[in-house]
Amino acid sequence: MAVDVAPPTISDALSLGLTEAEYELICEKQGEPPNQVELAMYSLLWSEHCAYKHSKKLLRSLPTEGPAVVMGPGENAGAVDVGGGLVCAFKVESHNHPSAVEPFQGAATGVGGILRDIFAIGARPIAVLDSLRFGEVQGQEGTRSRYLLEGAVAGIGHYGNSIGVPTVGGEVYFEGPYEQNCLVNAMALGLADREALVRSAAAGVGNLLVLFGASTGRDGIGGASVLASAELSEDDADKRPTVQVGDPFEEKKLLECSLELLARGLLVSLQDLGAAGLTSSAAEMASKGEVGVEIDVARVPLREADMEPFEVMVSESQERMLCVVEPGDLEQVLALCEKWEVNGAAIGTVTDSGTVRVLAEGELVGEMPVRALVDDCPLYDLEPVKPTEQIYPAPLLSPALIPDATPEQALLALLSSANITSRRPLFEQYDPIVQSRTVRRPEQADAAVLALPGGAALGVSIDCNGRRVAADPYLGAIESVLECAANLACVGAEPLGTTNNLNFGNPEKPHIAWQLTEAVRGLGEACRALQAPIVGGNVSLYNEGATGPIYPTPVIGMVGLLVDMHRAGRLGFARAGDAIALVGPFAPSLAASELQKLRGERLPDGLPRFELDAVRAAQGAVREAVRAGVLSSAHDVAEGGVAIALAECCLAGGMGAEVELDGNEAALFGEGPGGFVLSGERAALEALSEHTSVRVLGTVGGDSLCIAGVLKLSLARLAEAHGALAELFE
Amino acid sequence: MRARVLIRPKQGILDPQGEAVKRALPALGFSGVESVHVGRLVELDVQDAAQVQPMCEKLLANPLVEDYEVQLLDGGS
Amino acid sequence: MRARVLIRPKQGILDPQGEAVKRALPALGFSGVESVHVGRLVELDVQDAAQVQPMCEKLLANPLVEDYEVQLLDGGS
Amino acid sequence: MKFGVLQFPGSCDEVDALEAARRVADAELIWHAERDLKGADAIIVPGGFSYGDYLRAGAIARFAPAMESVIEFAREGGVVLGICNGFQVLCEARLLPGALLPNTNLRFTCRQVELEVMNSGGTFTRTCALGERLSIPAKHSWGRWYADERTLQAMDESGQIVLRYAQGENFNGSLHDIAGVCNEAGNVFGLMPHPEHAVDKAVGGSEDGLKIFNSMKMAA
Ligand SMILES: Nc1ncnc2c1ncn2[C@@H]1O[C@H](COP(=O)(O)OP(=O)(O)O)[C@@H](O)[C@H]1O
Ligand SMILES: [Mg+2]
Repeated sequence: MAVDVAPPTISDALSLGLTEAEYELICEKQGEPPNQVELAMYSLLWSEHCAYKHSKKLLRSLPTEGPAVVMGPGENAGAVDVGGGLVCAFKVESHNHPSAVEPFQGAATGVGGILRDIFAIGARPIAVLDSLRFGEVQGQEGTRSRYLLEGAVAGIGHYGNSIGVPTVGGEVYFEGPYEQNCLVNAMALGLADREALVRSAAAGVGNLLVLFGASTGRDGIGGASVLASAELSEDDADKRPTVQVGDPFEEKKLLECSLELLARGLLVSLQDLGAAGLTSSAAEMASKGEVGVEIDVARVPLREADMEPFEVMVSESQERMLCVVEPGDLEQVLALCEKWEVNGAAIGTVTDSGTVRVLAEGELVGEMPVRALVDDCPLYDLEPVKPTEQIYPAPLLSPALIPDATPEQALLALLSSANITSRRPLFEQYDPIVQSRTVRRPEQADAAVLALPGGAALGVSIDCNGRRVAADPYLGAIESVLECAANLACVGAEPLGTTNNLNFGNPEKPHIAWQLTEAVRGLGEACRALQAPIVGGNVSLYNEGATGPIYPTPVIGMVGLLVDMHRAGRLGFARAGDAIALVGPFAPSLAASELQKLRGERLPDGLPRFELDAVRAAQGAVREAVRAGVLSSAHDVAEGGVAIALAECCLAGGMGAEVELDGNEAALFGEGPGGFVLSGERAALEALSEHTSVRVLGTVGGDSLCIAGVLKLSLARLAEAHGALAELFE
Repeated sequence: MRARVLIRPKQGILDPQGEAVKRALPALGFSGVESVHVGRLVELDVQDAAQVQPMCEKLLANPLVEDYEVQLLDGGS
Repeated sequence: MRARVLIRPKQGILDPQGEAVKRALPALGFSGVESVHVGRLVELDVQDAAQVQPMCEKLLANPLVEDYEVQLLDGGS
Repeated sequence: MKFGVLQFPGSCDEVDALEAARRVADAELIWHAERDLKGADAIIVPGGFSYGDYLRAGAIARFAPAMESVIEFAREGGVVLGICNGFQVLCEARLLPGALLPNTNLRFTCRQVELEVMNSGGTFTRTCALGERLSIPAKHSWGRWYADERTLQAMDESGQIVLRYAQGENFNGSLHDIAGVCNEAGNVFGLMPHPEHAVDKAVGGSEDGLKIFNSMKMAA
């Protein structure tokens, strides 16, 4: 398939998203204007998604080292040591735009993508968590967001359930600013023997590049299609799918095949194909190994005949992996592909040319210096400017909250509000138990708990309150990290490492640049303070539409270690007569709270300051108490404040409570970091005052939540309010 | 009147079901099957045949990933 | 040659997909739909048309709960 | 005594079943392409998504070479348990009556469900009391068991209905709340809930599933 096409012009380059200056730099690196194949490949590798043009400099400020870190940012996933010769690999990644176009397939392929990142480093995926953001879902205006929610949840379940990886946790928020830009982030964890970890650096001149998994179609060619040599007829045009269909069955075979190839020591290195397909995988492997690669597109198994070389190189078809093997092992490698019923083909070789050479049936159709492709994309400085006033419109007044509502009415309104109600209708569509490792499932504890061989366990949590980050990017990001750590503390886990997904608007706008800079500053500071270094993550920018940017949403995923899985904490009250205490340096405020949102109040400019060290100390005290097994339950105070936390403890345990609490709104529904609702022997709770502040509120018992002189609500009424989300799924 | 809607994976879009069936057939002793595609079949009794097309667009098919074909059969049941 | 197989839930067996579609239609402004049934569509390019029937019996349909109908279309692709 | 656990492309709960079986006896995986059942005394067809559930759940796996051996094994009275996708495979293979259809809620649903033992005499529930309740998780989207009236009647009379969902626990719309059935001879049993996920209090909270594996051990 020779490509005797007129070379693309600068206008092609611009329509592919490159700037004029970038195009000229490419011409300089190439020594001549790039041809069709070369321009297609540059335009992808020099895109924001692959090159991190607007975020790389910021990311360098994040703490990435610590005693537990085995693999930091730079590989497909990060990894931390979890003892017993094992490491936990984990990473969060976004699939926001595809999910906005087609939520089911977009979310499904998002899960497929993050799972490939995990087994690309030789770890067996053991869990998925999801972090979702949509517009408001109530009423007529909510129709589209409900459709997106339904589709995304079904898609995540479809992929995770079918491939046999449990979905053990997640979070979902509904806020106006996500109306035009929903967020679908997925996090995955994997386990591997420390020695078994594999990197993606290509090595060994003369070794073979083997592509295995699904065949290659015209998926995700989208933009690059302006380069098509022949103008496509209408009919051919829709040979270019706008949506990629995920095939969890194919990926299950790919996963088992990859792990067996590694177990048998047949691979020199391994890399998944994600964004930018072969282009980025081959270039990254060459770059990391400081070698060259040569690929003949004619050897790539195709789903569609007559694909052009550039189409093969940029195709984003799912469920594919690229590996480097020694020539002598090729036969065995292909035999294993046979066994697992996946395609396998040697498509090229590792060279010492320092270039990526693309051939079509032996004929050279493109050649680029690896450095130019991977390292020489210009990085841009952000120009942050704090906006003079709050850029987000006030949320709509919630009909659920009548003016001057009583505390009872306010609590029920909060408990039934979309951001607080039970997520059961969602997580019931996920399999949380396959692989027989799940010690704590959703709604049993604040963090998911996964058993490790030998009796220890992992705790994992994913969180971010975008509205609070919007009110104060710096403190809000710190709070999101603390929220994850608090969830871990409640199950008795000590943080080992953190991953993050920076979902923001257009970084070229000064106020978004400010949000991003402030949030990353807070993120780094909190991770340093907790000694939970960042081992990986992802960035998703330009999430904004006609109605403005999304809330700044730095989604945080944190993994921690429990010493004894049999002592994993629970959130539900467990024993009548137990004392209940509010523990920690908790200073409740209505600023940016759920109650303010329901009231349709505008976001404040800034959040109340707090003592990071005091919060960390409280978390440590709670963690040690859970580990010592002296608590019956532990739950951190978050959306909706202490009153909601108490209601959640009652509902999870099926037990009431009698407590004393000031009747003022801030005390009942105010939010902020550092607060825990614990239950257990009074003495055990009071003993915590050595490390942090403790206020005994009352006792567990009865079948209603009773705040003396303030409110009394039966478990039944609480449960009814808490179940409100179910209606959306009828 | 009876309407039949044939819904297929769009041309060029991955059809995992079709692939899986195709792979399975030889083992069952069926050779010479060149392509298999699995889609959905919707049959409705409608009063107004003109509504079927918009129904497909709005509900029955997902135009992003599926093509559909409407057949109007007289009679019904 | 191209063969098309229409697979339907057997009469009298609950068809929740059909029911769901029927329930959803009015809200979208479609009235007068008496019945909806959702089944499966399988389209194959085969060399030997005589194989299609046995394929249905053996694999494509489950005779316990599904009826099927084979249509042979000449041509193919 | 040794369990053999089949493994198809797309199986997901085969290792869970293997480990559960190992709590009461030996157990070993059997690759779908092998005809040799490795001298297993009882066979488990595990849960998961063999062949992606494409076309119909269990429709393709039913033809695997290993399944041909299992069919023979069952005809000769061998003890065979099908869990979830395994149940679907056994129905497709006609080793068990009826068929499994999409849940009436049209969703994959995972719930800890209460089951009622309807027949405590048989191979698979002999360690249970009649009417005893078992707490076992179910997770599937094709779990609505169906058979025609005549078949159903015959099965009822010959005690082939082994497990029912308790009051209000049937989320998939199964006929007469049926959760698990055996063949006429009583040596082949299939159920939608996952006993292998109810063998350890620390992970899952119930050990009721062990009763089924123990019963099989006694029988085989
Ligand atoms: N926000 C972030 N924080 C830390 N590391 C990040 C972040 N975003 C991206 N990275 C790292 O940059 C590398 C490239 O990311 P990405 O292109 O998403 O990799 P992949 O293509 O394998 O998903 C990865 O190692 C990833 O962990
Ligand atoms: Mg990757």
